[in-house]
Parts: sequence; structure tokens; C-alpha cells
Amino acid sequence: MALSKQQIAQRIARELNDGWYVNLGIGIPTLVANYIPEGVNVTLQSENGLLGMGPFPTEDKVDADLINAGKQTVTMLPGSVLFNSSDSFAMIRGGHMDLTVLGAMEIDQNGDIANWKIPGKMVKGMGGAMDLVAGTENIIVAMTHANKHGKSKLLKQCSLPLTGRACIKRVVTDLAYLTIENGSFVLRELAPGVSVEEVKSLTNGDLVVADDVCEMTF
Amino acid sequence: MALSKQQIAQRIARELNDGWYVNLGIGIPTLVANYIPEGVNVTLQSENGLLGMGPFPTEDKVDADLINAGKQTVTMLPGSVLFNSSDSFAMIRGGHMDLTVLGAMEIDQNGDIANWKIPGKMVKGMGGAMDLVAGTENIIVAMTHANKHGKSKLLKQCSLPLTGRACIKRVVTDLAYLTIENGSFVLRELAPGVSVEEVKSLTNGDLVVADDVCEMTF
Amino acid sequence: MSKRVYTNAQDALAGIEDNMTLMLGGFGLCGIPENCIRELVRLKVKGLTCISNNAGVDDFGIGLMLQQQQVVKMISSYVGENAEFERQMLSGELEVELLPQGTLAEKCRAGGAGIPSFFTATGYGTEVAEGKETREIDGRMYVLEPSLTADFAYVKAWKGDKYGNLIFKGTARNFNPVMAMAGKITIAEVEELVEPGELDPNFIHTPGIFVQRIFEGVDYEKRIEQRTITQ
Amino acid sequence: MSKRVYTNAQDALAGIEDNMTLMLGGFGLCGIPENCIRELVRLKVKGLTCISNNAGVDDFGIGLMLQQQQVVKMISSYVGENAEFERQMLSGELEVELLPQGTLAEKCRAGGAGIPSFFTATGYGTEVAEGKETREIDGRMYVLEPSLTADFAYVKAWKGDKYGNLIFKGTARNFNPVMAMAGKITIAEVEELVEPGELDPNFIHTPGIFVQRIFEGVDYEKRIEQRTITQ
Repeated sequence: MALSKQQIAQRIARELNDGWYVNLGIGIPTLVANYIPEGVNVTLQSENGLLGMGPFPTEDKVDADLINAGKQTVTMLPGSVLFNSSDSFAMIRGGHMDLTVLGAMEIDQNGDIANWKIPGKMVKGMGGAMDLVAGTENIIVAMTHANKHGKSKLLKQCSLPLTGRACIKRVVTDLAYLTIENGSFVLRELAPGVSVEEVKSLTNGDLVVADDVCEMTF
Repeated sequence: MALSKQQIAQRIARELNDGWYVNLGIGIPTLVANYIPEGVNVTLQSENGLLGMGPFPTEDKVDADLINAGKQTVTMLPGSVLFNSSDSFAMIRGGHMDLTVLGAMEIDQNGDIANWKIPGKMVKGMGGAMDLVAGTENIIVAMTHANKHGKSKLLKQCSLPLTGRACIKRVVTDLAYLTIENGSFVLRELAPGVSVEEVKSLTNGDLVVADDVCEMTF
Repeated sequence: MSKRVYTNAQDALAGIEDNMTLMLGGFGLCGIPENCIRELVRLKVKGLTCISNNAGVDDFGIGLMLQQQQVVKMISSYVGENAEFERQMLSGELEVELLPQGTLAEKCRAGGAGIPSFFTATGYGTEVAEGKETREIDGRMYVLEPSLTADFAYVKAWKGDKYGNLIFKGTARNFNPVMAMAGKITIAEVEELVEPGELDPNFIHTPGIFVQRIFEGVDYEKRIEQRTITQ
Repeated sequence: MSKRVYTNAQDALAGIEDNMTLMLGGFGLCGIPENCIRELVRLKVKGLTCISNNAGVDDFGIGLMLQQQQVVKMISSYVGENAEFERQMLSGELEVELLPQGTLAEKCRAGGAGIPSFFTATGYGTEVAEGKETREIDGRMYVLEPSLTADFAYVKAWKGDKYGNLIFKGTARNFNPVMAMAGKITIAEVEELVEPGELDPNFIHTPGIFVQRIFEGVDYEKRIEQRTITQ
């Protein structure tokens, strides 16, 4: 059965290492914060100027001057730091983030990603996404394997305007965990009950099945 | 009679406007701070990271963590700000300083300045001088008209390695106040008792005498 | 410079003209110069190019200026929380240049720091790089990004002193310090204006040298876009 | 990363090897990483390239490393308060690259911020521009300056917390924050190491993300080069 959004987040959370600085995008990536393993201490960055983001505030602690990159009210934790936008992206562009998790509309077997613009539709902008994919070595894409019309979002070549080139090496979908290596998707783990054939049929790009492909457990 | 160092500084101080941010180099320029006119409030920058430099400290206020660009112990004033070196030179390079006063070994009628290196002698480095002359629109050079061998320091073309090109428009020497305009030195004011001929004979570059040339008063 | 302290937005905004380029601090509605925007709306200056990470919402922030069609071009990283913005953009009345958020921030800082352009890997191979110089450096491709400056930069700080030194609060800092650097004339509105010496010199976010005019703002609404609560 | 706190310089400096490139914070003798330098001297690592605004004096700061001929190249803006430095430079034992102070600072910041190179007007038409690309932009000539990074950056802060967040004191800040950004591994020595939460998050100069190792230094001498007194 396909993973729920929560399970996608849960699977991604297992990739976190103690001490990491992590930027979580809007949507499924945000949920990763709920599944950080015991004993792993990660610092969440919000690119509008906060390192060490805490949970949403209680009613009495709401502060209009303390929001995250999704414009939601947030809190700080002991050891948090505030900074301006150019310092924030100095961290990101300079490769100081250990991990970025973000959503995508499409990715392809070359590691390209498209997640900000659909021609003909209202464009909201790329925000910090282009900086994050260009600046972070370690990126995990979190998305559904196919779009709502059943079409694969894992392609030979992205059809939508790109967010970044040759930057994606890992993706967790509702069906599988895959890496991108040497111009192919490599199937590493399957969602419980999902078959290799299902993943193959919904992957519109070259797919290699790893020798040690296994089923995720939750 | 030639101006003393103090008088050179005094003459330069008359160019200060209220509210200006000013960087004073080592030597004669430092003395300018002693002659700031009544009612004129200037903020002194020290490029190692301080805006609002105060006088030298009294013995009990000496702080090793508070020095100026000449490595001298200094103090702060109400409204002072501390910052790092890149922010300091963002101010300078970005054209935010209202005036730089600095010494020179040579200047020429094209506005070039040389003040950091004598080939064959030990080179100490340019420090912040190249940034200051490139970043400040308004620069006054403070120096003796001739070197200790009696040779002019105002030249057709600088002979020493340059600090900056086409950046100097004003100079106050022990003999005169001159501007640099259209590829010539323009004699504007004479030190008390100094003749136009004296200045001419010690200026090794094209010299125009302003119609309204006058004598400085102290 | 010594005439730096103004009594209100009306006085402080003197000199604004049609067709100018403006920077406005803030991220979403957080840390926006509310008083300056209110005054820009009152003045009805037109033909403006606005550099701001976002474009407000329909009835707040830069959205208020869009309602009056005062803006002809927006330079932003994320827009469109705003129906009128969308209408004007789709109809072609409003030109929109979208830039990566970090590139936008760095372009402002560079403009203030006397750096006319810099290379960044961000946006290489995307629309953002179209028409821009690209170059391989140490095996990686980069885009040359020119800096940005503005005729006026409007920033909002928490506290400021009469020399223009500013401190910000929380994430309301965001683009304000870099835009303060990049304005030919920077106007800071602050929640609390204090005497020089009241702010700790070691903890000032924006040195007063970057601020040409300062005033104490009034009636801050500080609207919250996404009020999110832990029960 | 979680193993960020070290007990002393000896532990913190693990991994240093001959022929590495190092950044050392400080301006003159103000804000220099005294403990790290003492340990580098003890370790007698050789062949080092040191990026530091100054090179210390004969018997303090980087001067101590020069005495042992540990340094083969200095990248600085102002040097030569130091007879041994002069001897080695004139004899050709020591290579010296002199850069304008602001260019040096910006090259470090750029290295830490993922900007491989930037244009500056500083140094155009001088020796500093020799061999570098120059270009006219909007009627003015600029020099393209590549960024700097280092294998290790050693910085000295006043206070730091166990997450590596740093605050500096007075003008001892200087190059320390930008070098902290540019080190592949940045080691911070602090006068006082505190628990996370003890430093106000709004007034931290260097966010801990730039600091891989931190320790509380001992025996700070804080030598003064020019003790200047008002009677």
C-alpha cells in the first residue's frame, strides 16, 4: 500500500543524523520534524532568518515578529539564533546546511528538479528553493510518485521549468525510496506491499532495481 | 611660512560638515579630530570595526579589545556601533563614508595616489587604503608638498606603485590647498607667507593658479 | 545628515517621485514598513518599481499600493498571496521579475557594499539565468548577478536611536538590514526611537551610517498571515 | 557535529597537517586566537598558508609561528611589525600576498557564502589587479576577486555556547565572523563557554552552524600593541 504523507516523512526522518542543520520545505517535508528519532538532535533552519525553530506557539506565546518561511507563527528553542536574509542564504549557498528536504512537481534521472512554475498557471515564485537545491549537497525530495492524473513525476527529463540542475540524488515517494545514480533512478526500498512492477510502471525514466532492494518497515 | 602638521589638520577640519562619517588615516589625518569646528558633529570610523570613535582612554579605561585601525587603544561614544571587517568595508566600498583623509607619498595631476609601497624597501601592505580611495567620493590628501630630499610629491604622474587611480580631487600640503581638475593641479589657497612661485617651483606637475587664490588664515 | 530624525512618515518620505525604484523590507507581512507604505498609498505616487521579497496581501502591505495601481514592476522571490496582484500580472499591467530569495538578498547587500556583481550557482540552468552571463569556476557553473540599489529603501526596525542605529526583533529582521544598505536614501521607521547610547554598541544590527532618515512609527498592526497554534 | 565541544586547544586542533591553508582571526593582536596559535606552535606543523589580516609581532601571535618557520605563505593586508617576518620575506623563504583589507574581508565572506568571485573597484589600476580579470560596469572599472576558504579557520570570541553560537567584544570582532564562515572546519576559542539559551538569540554575531568545534581558552594575554592614554 502506498505510504501516507506521514509515512513518507517518517521514512525521511530516518536519514537524519545527530547534530545536523536541516531545512524542511512546506508540505510533507514539514512533517519530518514530527518523526525525528530518539537521541537525534537536529537544528531546523527557517530561511527567513531563524536557526533552531521550535514548535508552533501556544495561544499566549504568538508573536507576529516570529514566523517561519511558510509565514506561520513559530517559537524558538534554547540556542536559537536570528539573522538577516543575506546571512541566512550565506549559510545555504555556502553549503553549510547538512540536509534540505523539499517537495517537487517533477524530478528526472539527471537529478534535475522542477517545483516552482507551471507555464500558463499563476506563478508564485521560487522563494528560497533555487538557493536550497544549489547550495545543499544533501537533498531529499518528498513527493507522490505520480501526479493526480496518474502520471509519473519521475521522468527521463523534466518538462516543467527547472528549479535546479543535477542536484537531486534521493527521493522518497509514496511508493518507494530511490536514489539517482549515473543517469538512472535506482530503486532501493519499496513501500510495504508495493511491487517492483508497480514502481516500474509509474516511473517514466530509466529505473535500475538495486540488488538489495527491500521493503520499508514502520 | 610652511604650515605645521597641526595647521594642515586644522585647515582640513574646516572642510568637515555636520553629520558626516569620516575616516582619518594615520599621521596628520588623525590630528584633524582635534580641530573639528564648534557645532559640527562628525562620526569617526575606524575600519577595523568601529563607528563613533572617542578619544584615547584614561589609564583605568584601557581595553585590549577596543583599538583603532592604528592599533591604538581607544574609547567609544554614546551612539557608537561595532561591526565586523566585511561590514566595515561594505560601508567604505559602498560609498557610505562622507570623507576620507589620508596621507600620501605621491599624488599626480590625474588624481592617482601612491601611498603604500616603495620598491626595494620593506613593504608593510596597503591595509584599508585601497578600499578607502576606491570607495570614498570625497577624499582629502594631507601631506608635505615635498619629500625630505626637497622633491615634489605632486607629480605629472606617480612614480611609485599606485594605491588608486583618478580618485584624488583635493590635497592640503604644508604650502597650499590645491584641487585636481581636468588633469591639472589648481592652486586655491596659500599657506601664510608662502608665494605662488614657491608652490610652482615645488610642484612637479601642471599647475593652474585659481583667479581667487587667497591666503589661509589661522 | 544631522537632520536625520523626522516626526512622522509624512515628513520622512519627502522627495519621493513617480517612477522611482523602491526597496521595502519585510518577509510576508513580518517586519514590513507599515507607516511608510501607508504614506506611499496616501501620496499616490505612481509608476513605481518595488523591490521586496513579497508583495503583501490584497488589503495589507504592498497590496494596498497595488490596489491603486501605483506599481509597474515588482522584483520579488515569492508573490501571489494576492488576487489583485495576479490580475495585474496576468493582464500585463504589472511586470514581475522573480528572483531566488538568496540571490535577491545578496543583490541588495552587494548594492550597498559597492559590489556591482557576483557569481552564484543558484539558478544556473533555469529561467533565472536566461540572458545572464554564466561561467564555469572550479568545475561548477555559475551565474553572474548584478547588484540592486534603490532611490529609497524603507525599512522597519524594533528600536532605533537618533543616529539611525537599528535593532530588529525576531524574524522581522529578514531583508531590512540589507535593504537599508542599498538605499540611496534609507528611511527607517521604528517602534521605539531612543537616544544615542541607549542601544548597546555591540548589538546593533544596522549601523546608522546606512540610515538617512528615521522616525517613530505609529499604529502598528503587525498582521499575521498564518496564525498557527499548538493547543 | 554533536561532538562540538572540546576541552582544550590540544583536543580541538586534531586533524591539522603540514601544508594546510589556515585562516586566523584578529586585527593586529586584537581578537587573535591565542590558544590555537599556542597549540599550532607546539605541534610544529609546517608548510602552512596563513590567511590573516596581520602577521603578529616577533614574540606574539603569528610571529611565534614565523619564528619556527612554520609558514610558507601569508595572505594579509598589513604586515611587517615583525623583524623575522621581514627577514623571511626578503630572503624569499616566505611568500607574501598583500590584499586590500576590505577585499580580504569580502573574499573570506564570499568563500563562506558560496560566492566564488565578485567584482570590486578596489585595487583597479594597481598591482593588486595584476593577472586578474577587469571589466567596465556602468562606466567604472572593476577587478574580479575570487573567494577564499581554508582547511581550518581559527577564531576567537568573547562568549560562545555549546551549539557554537558566538559573540565578540569590542573591535576584537574584526575578521573573526567572516573567517568563521569560510573554514571547512572552524574552531572557535572563547573566553567563556555557556549553555545554549544563555546568549540572547537576537544578538549573536556568528551562528553556530559556522562553528564545528568550540572550546574555552585559557591564559589570555591580550597584548596591546599601542597603549595610548589620555592623561
